[in-house]
Amino acid sequence: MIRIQTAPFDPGAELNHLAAGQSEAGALASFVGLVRDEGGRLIALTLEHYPGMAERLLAEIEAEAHRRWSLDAVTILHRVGRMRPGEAIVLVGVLAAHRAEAFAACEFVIDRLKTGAPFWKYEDRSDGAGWVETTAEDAERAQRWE
Amino acid sequence: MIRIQTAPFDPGAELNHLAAGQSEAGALASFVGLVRDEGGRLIALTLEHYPGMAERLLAEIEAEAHRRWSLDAVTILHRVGRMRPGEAIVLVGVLAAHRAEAFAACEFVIDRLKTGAPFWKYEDRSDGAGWVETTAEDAERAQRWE
Amino acid sequence: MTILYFSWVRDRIGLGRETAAPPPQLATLGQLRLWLAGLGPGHAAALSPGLPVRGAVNQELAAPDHPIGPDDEIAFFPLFSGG
Amino acid sequence: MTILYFSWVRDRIGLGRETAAPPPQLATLGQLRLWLAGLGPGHAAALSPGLPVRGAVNQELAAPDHPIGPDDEIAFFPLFSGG
Repeated sequence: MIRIQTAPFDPGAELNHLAAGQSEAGALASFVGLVRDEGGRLIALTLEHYPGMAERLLAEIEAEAHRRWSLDAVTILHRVGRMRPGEAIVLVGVLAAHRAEAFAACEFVIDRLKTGAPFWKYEDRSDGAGWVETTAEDAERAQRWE
Repeated sequence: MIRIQTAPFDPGAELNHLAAGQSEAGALASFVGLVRDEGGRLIALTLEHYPGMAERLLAEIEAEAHRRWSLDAVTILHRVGRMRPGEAIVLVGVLAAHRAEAFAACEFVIDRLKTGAPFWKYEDRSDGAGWVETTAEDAERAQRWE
Repeated sequence: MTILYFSWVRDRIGLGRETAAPPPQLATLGQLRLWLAGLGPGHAAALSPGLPVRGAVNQELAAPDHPIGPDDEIAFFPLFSGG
Repeated sequence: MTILYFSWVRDRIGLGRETAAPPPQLATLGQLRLWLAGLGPGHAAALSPGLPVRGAVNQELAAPDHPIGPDDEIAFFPLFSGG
């Protein structure tokens, strides 16, 4: 399940929903990305995306995860628009029979998503504002899966 | 936070609680272990533990995770007693500034917990009942961290 | 031809979307980018060679030698930084 | 001396807890296990040498040569299978 939305979402409720009704799955691995307050300097984070292309690239990442591992279900939820410290930006949940696949697929999806889907972060900080650059660490983590 | 309890727990609510109010943490990685129905053959799973020793060994695993990685908070929740397919057995949630630490620590805790804390699973199945043996895969995964 | 801009590419150009009628001899995404960069100072600040800008044709990431046509949806944007 | 049993060790013995007064010359966890295994068929089926049983002294995992005393809490159980 892929969803991009402006409204805040409830990560726990989304994960419970993912876990419900899949009685063969023993393992749910998940990642939630939260807005950090950067030592109190971050006022707001704005996520921009390319509508259409973003949904399609997330669906491709999800499909690739299903090709690489045996998974029962995957949820990718990405919020866009302006958000405050502590709010959830992104959620990746992977349900599988066993935890090795669930963890690997969850890391794969978030690593790919960070550098492989058309989203851009803009920080509004008390010490300035600007677009966030892709980090070297994110680029390296994405390359692990090539 | 370590908790062992007989009552069912709500994984999503526990993760939301972990994420709340830690404004420096950008990454929440989690694992939820669910009772598999084993193709409809599992009637119930019963988890037994050694009270006192179980809490202490979970606390040691949590402390070791904090020594190995820079983490904001860790939640380990283990249910004991009789449970049905689909219910949550265990939850590990790790909150950290960045996802590499959060994922590594989450995998570490669940791998250690599976073979390093005094819990035992008993399966009541339509095709028989018995105590569950430690799997070779669990033993191997735990050894990765030695 | 519809052209979309995102993130600081859009900020520098001052537009998120424009319709352009480039000369018909422009056959590739890279040629289009160069032509757009010449439209004015905002376009130059966003799209000049050397700036870390990627392009898409019909919502697929595309290399500079990717062919383009008048009915394509083209987009230019920086490296992604989502999640 | 309090002795606790868990999982199939308890099932085979038929008790989760017992108080034992082993002969004072029993000085280690391994010696205690052997002595307990001789108490009857259930104890033998649970604790005989070769069975995959581990022990703890005062809630710490302990090797067979670990010393024991009359005030210790001893436990025997199979390999863990939680999570």
